[in-house]
Amino acid sequence: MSSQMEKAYQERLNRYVTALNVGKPDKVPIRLQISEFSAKYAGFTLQEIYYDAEKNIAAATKLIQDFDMDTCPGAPNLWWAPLHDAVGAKYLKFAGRDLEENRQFQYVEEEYMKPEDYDAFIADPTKWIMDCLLPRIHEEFAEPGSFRANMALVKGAAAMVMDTGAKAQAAQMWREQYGYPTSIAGMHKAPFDTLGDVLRALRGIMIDLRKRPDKVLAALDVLVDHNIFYGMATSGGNTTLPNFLPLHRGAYPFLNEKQWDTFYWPTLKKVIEGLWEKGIRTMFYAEGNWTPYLEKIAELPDKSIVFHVDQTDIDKAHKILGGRFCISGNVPNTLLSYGKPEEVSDYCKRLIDNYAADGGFIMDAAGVIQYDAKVENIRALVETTREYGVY
Amino acid sequence: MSSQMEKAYQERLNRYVTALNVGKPDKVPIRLQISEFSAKYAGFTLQEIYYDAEKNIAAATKLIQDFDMDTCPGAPNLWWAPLHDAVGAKYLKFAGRDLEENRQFQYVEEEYMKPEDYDAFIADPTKWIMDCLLPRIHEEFAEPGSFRANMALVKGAAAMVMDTGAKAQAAQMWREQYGYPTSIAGMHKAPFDTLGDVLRALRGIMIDLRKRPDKVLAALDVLVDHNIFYGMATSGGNTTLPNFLPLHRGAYPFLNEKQWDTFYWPTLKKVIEGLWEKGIRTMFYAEGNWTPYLEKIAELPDKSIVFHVDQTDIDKAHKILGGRFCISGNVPNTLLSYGKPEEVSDYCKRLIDNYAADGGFIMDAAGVIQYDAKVENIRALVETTREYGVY
Amino acid sequence: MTEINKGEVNRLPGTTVPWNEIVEKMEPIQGNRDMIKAEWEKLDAFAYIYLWWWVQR
Amino acid sequence: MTEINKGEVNRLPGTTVPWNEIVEKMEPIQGNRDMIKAEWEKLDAFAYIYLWWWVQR
Repeated sequence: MSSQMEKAYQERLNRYVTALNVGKPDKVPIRLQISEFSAKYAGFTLQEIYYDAEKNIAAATKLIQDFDMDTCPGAPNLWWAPLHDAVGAKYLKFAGRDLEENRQFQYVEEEYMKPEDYDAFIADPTKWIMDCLLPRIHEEFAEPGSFRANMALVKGAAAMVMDTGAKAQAAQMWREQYGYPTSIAGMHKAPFDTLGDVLRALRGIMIDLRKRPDKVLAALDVLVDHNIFYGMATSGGNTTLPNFLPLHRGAYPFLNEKQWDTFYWPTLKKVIEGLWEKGIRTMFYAEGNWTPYLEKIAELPDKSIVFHVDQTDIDKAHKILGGRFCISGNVPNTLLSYGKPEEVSDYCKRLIDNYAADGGFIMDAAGVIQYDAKVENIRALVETTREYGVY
Repeated sequence: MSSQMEKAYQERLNRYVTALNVGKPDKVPIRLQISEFSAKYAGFTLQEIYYDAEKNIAAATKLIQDFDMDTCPGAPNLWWAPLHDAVGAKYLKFAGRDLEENRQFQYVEEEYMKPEDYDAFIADPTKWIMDCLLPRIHEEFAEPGSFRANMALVKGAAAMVMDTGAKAQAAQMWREQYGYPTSIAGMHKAPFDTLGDVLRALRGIMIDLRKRPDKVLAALDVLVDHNIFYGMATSGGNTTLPNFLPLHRGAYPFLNEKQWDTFYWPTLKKVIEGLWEKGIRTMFYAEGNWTPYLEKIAELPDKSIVFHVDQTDIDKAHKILGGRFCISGNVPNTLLSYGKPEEVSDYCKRLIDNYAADGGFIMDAAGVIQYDAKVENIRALVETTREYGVY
Repeated sequence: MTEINKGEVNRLPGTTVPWNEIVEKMEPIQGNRDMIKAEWEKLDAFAYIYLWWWVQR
Repeated sequence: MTEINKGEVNRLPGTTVPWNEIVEKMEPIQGNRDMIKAEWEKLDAFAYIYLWWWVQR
């Protein structure tokens, strides 16, 4: 590793971590969470991003070559399609196969867990996933023990190691050749989202809250330790970078306030606290609007999260959480797609003026940056923040 | 990569490949095939070599730091024991688990394929391996479709990718940091050995030759294309380095001459020629004595193999194969274990004087160098060859 | 019945579940078919090597 | 019967086939037991992550 790149890496990392610790670095750190935009910018089709592991990495490399940020956005695909093909996974549709080559992935929402599965899930969720869920969601694994099912396990496991390994090697390369840290290490979920996303789906979980609330609570309790372990294991024990927590069903107004207090928050809080006890900070990626819950979120231990603002009232977030938690966000994705560079620039300046003065602030878009963002607007975000965001 | 290391890499590789092509390089290339000796030299127990992937790599690194050879011997373990443990593989015993921590591995020879399996094997060997063989040789896969069997496939496949990936990364590191190429890329087997080693075992195959020769011939025919593919796939398509072919049952006098002509040679020849058509040279690692078969081996296309001499009469090998095929070997392992450095030195000088004069010769031990070799004898081999083996 | 029975499939060296057995389930493929095929075949070849590795020691 | 039935095994987060279920079959272990255990647990944790990955999207 050249000492110049290592120096740049340490500078960026220090700037980022200082803000995460609610301190004031030399400049406002820029961390963009980017998915499909990288493909467009690098000139790849979305199919290439989902299918070709090398182009997937190259797309992110192109971004850090051209934009001066503080973290590498990481490879744009969330899922490597060949892994899904190998097992016949049904719940995602990808560009180039089920969809045209530049269409964003689609999730096929179904009740992959049935109401009658709760007891088996609660008793031994790991075994239930193997025995009951995978045969339902992997066409090639429909008949466990058959030749094809055995091949699906071999290929699925191998593909996961390959994908994880390629991304780990890329992170090393971004550090050594470009001086960039990644923005996150590992991920976990809110227990309610684990249950409510892939397993019971929105309609199913909403029915369960009325019809079988005790089962839901028991399942959520079981999930706490699993979700803590998942965050730890996927981060490889990294305690420097935050652990990504994409939040779904907890946004207002999916649940009413009583439901949120009863079903969403208690187990999520335990997961975040459990990780924090092990030194792992959560990137509380609050998609949608979380304004009504800010006081509850403020109960968390100081610095245990970085609170990411999408459509949450950033003024209230700053008043209630600021000083104790780093805040990130919230340049609207609609502005990045349909606005003008001057408007983006003005928005960033307002964010810096109003929320970054005391440190503990990271510049980012409101949500993950996808195919529709304009290049000139991303450039405006980055350049304005670099010029104007100096302490 | 520093240009100095890249230069050293190209020099070594060029020296090695020139000899493989029966040419005369600047010096006699030194290629040692080393297994357990690396562990002893680096100060690791054999258990550490078999269980700890990092120490396994570090042992080989230590050798190239200390000895000036032309190829890196590669990581000393042939098998990563945690992969075997994960599936409950029965046919190998490893140091530290079934054996004391510095005992060499042991193969448990059994008829894992039964005489009545021939038809299924001949019809679809890949499916037969999955459906019939793995449940017999992997305790954790005894009941296909069970939770434990499914876990065994997941872990076995994952471990294989991890092990392969670690060794590929090591090869890259030896190149970049030490300027060393590896000696081989990939491996394949003689069809008769595929059938006679793991599957039918020595006793079984010897009975089959008398009782069901037609089945044996049919199975060997089926194996030809599989073994060609295996060599290609495990080499990753590398056409620079030779593909390792450890030869077992073809050594004199396991088979009589008629058996050798009928069962051993025709399909082996097809495999070697098939690989050579794709640009892949075979390292004909002739363990034991192959003197009676030299004329037959000479039928192979020029340069398609490097003929490795263990106990074969090297004088005859040189007369019959020399000039058309590179020859490697044959410092006796008994000499490396029980001899004196001066004796090793003298032996190497004789080899160089008698067989290396026109090029096409690579210095190596007769067999894989194991735990019992003496450090001072390995040093004598390397230093003598470096000093005396200059063209 | 998704099982491939012996004799029904021409399982060439390097394949466990050949592409032509699987492509029907993927139709209609909307984009670049060769890319999907190439990646299928790479993982399928790995599965093949996994099985044969236990034999080719 | 090698199958682990529900309820028989205390399958903690991060485990699919816990070490204490497997160690009996390995006895008597001749060398460094901790090394063997650590490697078993690493691969077992991977298998666990493989299963949960399909849920934790």
